[in-house]
Amino acid sequence: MQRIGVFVCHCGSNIAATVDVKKVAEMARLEPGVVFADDYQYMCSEAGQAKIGAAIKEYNLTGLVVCSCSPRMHEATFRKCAERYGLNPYMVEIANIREHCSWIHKDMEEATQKAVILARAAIAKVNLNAPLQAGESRVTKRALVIGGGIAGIQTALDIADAGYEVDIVEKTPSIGGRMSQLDKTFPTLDCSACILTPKMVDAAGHEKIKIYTYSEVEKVSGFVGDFTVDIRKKARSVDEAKCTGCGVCQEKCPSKKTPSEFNRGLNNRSAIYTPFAQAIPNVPVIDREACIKFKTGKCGVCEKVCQAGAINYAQEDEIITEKYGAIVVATGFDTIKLDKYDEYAYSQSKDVITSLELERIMNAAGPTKGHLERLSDGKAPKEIVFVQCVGSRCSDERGKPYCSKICCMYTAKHAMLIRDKYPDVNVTVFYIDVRTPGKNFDEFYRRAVEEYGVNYIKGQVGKVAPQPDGSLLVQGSDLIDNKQIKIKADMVVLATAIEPNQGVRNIATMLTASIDTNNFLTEAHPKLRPVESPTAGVFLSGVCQGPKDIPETVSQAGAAAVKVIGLLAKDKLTTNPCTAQADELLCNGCSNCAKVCPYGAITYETRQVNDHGIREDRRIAVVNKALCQGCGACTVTCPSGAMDLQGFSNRQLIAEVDAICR
Amino acid sequence: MNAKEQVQQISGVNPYKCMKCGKCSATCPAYEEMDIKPHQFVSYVQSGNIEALAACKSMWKCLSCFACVERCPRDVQPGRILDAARQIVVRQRGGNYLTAEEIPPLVDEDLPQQLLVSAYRRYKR
Amino acid sequence: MSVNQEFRPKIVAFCCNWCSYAGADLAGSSRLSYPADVKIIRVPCSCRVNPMFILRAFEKGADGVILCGCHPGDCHYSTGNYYARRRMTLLFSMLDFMGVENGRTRVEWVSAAEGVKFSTVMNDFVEKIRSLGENVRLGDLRCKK
Amino acid sequence: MQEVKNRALALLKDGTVKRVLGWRIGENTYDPEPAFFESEEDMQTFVYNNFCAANLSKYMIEASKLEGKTLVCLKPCDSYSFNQLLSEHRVDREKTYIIGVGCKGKLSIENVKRAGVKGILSVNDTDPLQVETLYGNTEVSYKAAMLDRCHVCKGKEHVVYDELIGESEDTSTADRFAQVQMIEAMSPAEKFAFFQKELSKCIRCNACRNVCPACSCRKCVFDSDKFDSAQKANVDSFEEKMFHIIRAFHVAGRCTDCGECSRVCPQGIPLHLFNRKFIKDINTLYGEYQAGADAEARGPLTSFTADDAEPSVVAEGGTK
Repeated sequence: MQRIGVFVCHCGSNIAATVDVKKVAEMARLEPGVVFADDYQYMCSEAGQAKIGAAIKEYNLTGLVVCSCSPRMHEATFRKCAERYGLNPYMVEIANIREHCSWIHKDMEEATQKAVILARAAIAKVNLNAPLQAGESRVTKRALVIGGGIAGIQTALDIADAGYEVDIVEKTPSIGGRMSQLDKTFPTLDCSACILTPKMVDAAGHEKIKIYTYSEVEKVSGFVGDFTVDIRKKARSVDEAKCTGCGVCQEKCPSKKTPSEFNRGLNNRSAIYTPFAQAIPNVPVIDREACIKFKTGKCGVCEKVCQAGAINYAQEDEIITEKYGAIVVATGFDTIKLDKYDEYAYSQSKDVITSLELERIMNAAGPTKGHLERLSDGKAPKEIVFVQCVGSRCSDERGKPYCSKICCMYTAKHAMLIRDKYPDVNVTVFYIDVRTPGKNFDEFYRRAVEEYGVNYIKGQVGKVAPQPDGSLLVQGSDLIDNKQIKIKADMVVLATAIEPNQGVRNIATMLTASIDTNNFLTEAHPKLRPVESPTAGVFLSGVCQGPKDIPETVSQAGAAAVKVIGLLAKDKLTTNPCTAQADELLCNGCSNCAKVCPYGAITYETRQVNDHGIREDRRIAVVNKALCQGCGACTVTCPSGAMDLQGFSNRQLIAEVDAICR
Repeated sequence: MNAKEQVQQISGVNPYKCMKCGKCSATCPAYEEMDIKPHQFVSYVQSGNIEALAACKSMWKCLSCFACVERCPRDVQPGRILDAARQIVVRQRGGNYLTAEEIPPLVDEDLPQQLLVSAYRRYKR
Repeated sequence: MSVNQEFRPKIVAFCCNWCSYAGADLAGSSRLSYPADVKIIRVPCSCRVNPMFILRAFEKGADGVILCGCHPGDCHYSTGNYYARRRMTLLFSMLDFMGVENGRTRVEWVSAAEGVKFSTVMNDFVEKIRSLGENVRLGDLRCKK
Repeated sequence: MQEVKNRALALLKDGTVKRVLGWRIGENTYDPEPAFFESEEDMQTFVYNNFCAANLSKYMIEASKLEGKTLVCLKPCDSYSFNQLLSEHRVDREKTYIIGVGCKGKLSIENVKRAGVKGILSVNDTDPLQVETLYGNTEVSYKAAMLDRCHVCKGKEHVVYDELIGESEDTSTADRFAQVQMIEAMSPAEKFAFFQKELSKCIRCNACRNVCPACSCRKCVFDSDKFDSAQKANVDSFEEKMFHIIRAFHVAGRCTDCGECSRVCPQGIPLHLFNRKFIKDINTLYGEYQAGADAEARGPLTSFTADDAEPSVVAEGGTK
């Protein structure tokens, strides 16, 4: 028989205001196995834990039930506490009377009654708990960063600087990501390339960093500390070792009609290309869809002009298999498609552009060499309208329900830069709210209004109508003046909502990392563990977790790196002892459990068993404790109940069911 | 049921979803004709001032083109609110609906098809 | 449902640790209420739930049992909920075949981010069970008349 | 079927097999029982007639543990059960010599009685059956006396064997799922009443469990303390529903629909209906699947597809 202590937490008033904690403790005392029950203001505090410790000693407790917040919050805390006072940590169960009770119920009597039942279930379970020993698993001292934008680069640099090997896998031909497409950055207006390129060079030259560009993660198996990843290195058709990056091939390539991804399709690129001049590696790739040689077999100009003999049409995709201890997702974002927003005439007029397109237009290396001009006729615009929240904060299916966070600031930046360089241009910004929480952010926005004379109008644009004379009639509302206004503009810039990059869902599935309905990866805790995925060993960096600007991304990248370093610094990890185990006397050896095991953790061996005096050789399931992650799929497949899950055993769960239904 | 609830029930609209962006007013082709502007319909319902809403001129200026309904990013659909207010007024006047048979002789040959459709939209509830 | 407003059903909710239990936590921290009749049992994965647990709950007087797991494709263990889905489909079909109201059992996929869905699902399920009333047919698993 | 007996005897004599698993003649033609034969003398009582309905595959689990090879006689449908056991590593193919015996549908004395014949003294297994009764001789057509399961015969092919003796025939004439569909069409109250009536007959003799080739756990969950479900037989609170649902669930995807459960039930409960309901659901929802047809196949409950039906399909009537 267990000697169980029950500890009911008030959580200040979080629990105690709706649950009669004294009553819960009192009722718990009546349960079988309970020898002590008490309540306290903050169980998780040092004083609360000391109380638990004292009770363990005084009452010789063998099991603990803590009625408190979610086990996802403090189970680990109370397990450590138990261990400190000489109890096996797995003799602790949590009754979640906060998130599942006090916070959702208003009626005290009802909430108290439920709390009593939840406590009862936890007590019933502890009665059947057995001490468990955590095992150990090894840590591969190498990290993988998926995505080579500023988030990925910064994470990789920080990990590498701490002395650990790190690989970056980047889908496109060069690292650099979105930041490489930007012209200037807010709120200091320094040139994006000037601050990014040195980091790219650092990463490329770092002895601990290996960069796989034009590559994608194809398969992930294993678990924290011991992931095995297949990386598909797509055929570049150019030998990286031989290429000197002279660029002659790109000049001579006769196929020059492919929209440039880097310039957002505003101009064209050749079939053999590097996305931009500062690309790293400075080695082009052949776009086989566009290449005449690949399409017709005739051409081969690049091969002829390449002095280094680097062109290799026969190159094939390569699969690289590597082991990692930790994986960081830094897959970034893209702007949403605007095909559902007819009212802004984005697809009808070349002069309605997204803000990211404007970045390319403003950039000296962009399609207009940095001259602000209309893409339709090359004329200098005199009247520019910016529209905020295009597709952001939309509760319908056309857009995204969230705030994209960066638009207010970059729109202020764009408006300011234009007014600075072209003082004769009128700039109007339609906004719903201007959100500038950040250091020097609001000052920046105010400068746009006060010093640069940008015309901010509170209201949204309802319609952009291209006119026969090539202008754009913008119809918007001015909510302050209570007017509907019409502006004849030369250019309209849409602050288009951002969304996680395509393919992130696929990566999340491979990593078994959870992802929300907007395709942002979920963090382990929104406040306390913002850079970790709930899946152990997987970390989040940058916009893949939620909209953020460059400074925030860089801070998160560093934070993710620290988490990775903390993990890689360990020689061994303790493994979850809640693993499956087969009872050799009940096992049929039928192999069905192995079929449903996602980790290949179950094998079979023939061994002699002594079944109540009958000795015979039997085929028995054996669980590899290091591989088993404790899902329990095998336990239900097993008809005889031979396979059971420690910590969530059949009898424990049934005891909980019984206690709840009592 | 008070008038505010009535409007909400008829329109199926939750006015509290409004984020006051003004896109409805920005999009409205009959804006200039209106005394109460489309974005204000929502705040009138929020504050429960249905009486004023029901007395407004806008109600009879709205073309029921539903551009505001289409483009509202928050699914508040001011056009439906006005529609509901109109319903309330029509009901108060004694439910003087026409029957389907009564319509054809009343229809002016030169009447634009669109207007008819908008009238059907307006009165079909 | 005015008829059964008095009736407080016993409802067992099995929630997987990674998605639905976290979804329930989120419902809690967002203060999205649902009836206290729902009691949650934490399991590592929806695939841990044995049909025997569900029948056991009914035998012991539960009026409804709901199983919540990660959305298909998002299982923390990759495939667990796919197996759970097949198992539960067959089990529910059998209960239906035997003339037990199939509304007493349900499977819902609730992610860690779906606190609102968790609360909505529980409200809806409790409402459904209230309308079905007390569980008589499965409660007596003995089959004796 | 003297040929089967002769061949078995020859293999026993030349040492190919250590023992023969077949049927021993009973008191009457209609009650042969499964038996092991280890000598020529034993073999005197060997019989293979049209009343030899018992599926012998399950006995091979124990026989596989014995020294030497065992000869087993399997009818076409029995071979599915054997194959299924093979896929679950419960029987040892190396230790088995399979004679695929011919089958043209097996007979049931219960069906003879059901045909209205009383006071049976003796019966032969010809077509039609010649029955000697207290009240004189009579005839019963072969088809009328055939086991219910033979009317939904899986076919005349053996899926696993070493040699074949005798002709087989596909005796199916009825729709395998007709009974299931009939119940599905009932109202919930009617369904409930139907199973209440049938299951209330259960005396928990465990004959169904003991005969079922899929229900072959070393220790049944209902006998172990793993689920707190044991010790229910000796009190009156035994949960028939729980037992039969779980039993059907445990064999779902593994049951070959051999029909032994219903054949041996002393209370005449149509237990095969549970299994067949699962088979029908599996076929409808996850594609046609015959357990035991392929020893390498993955069962429907140990596989999945990403777009499987949701459990709500039941409420929507999608499995009917």
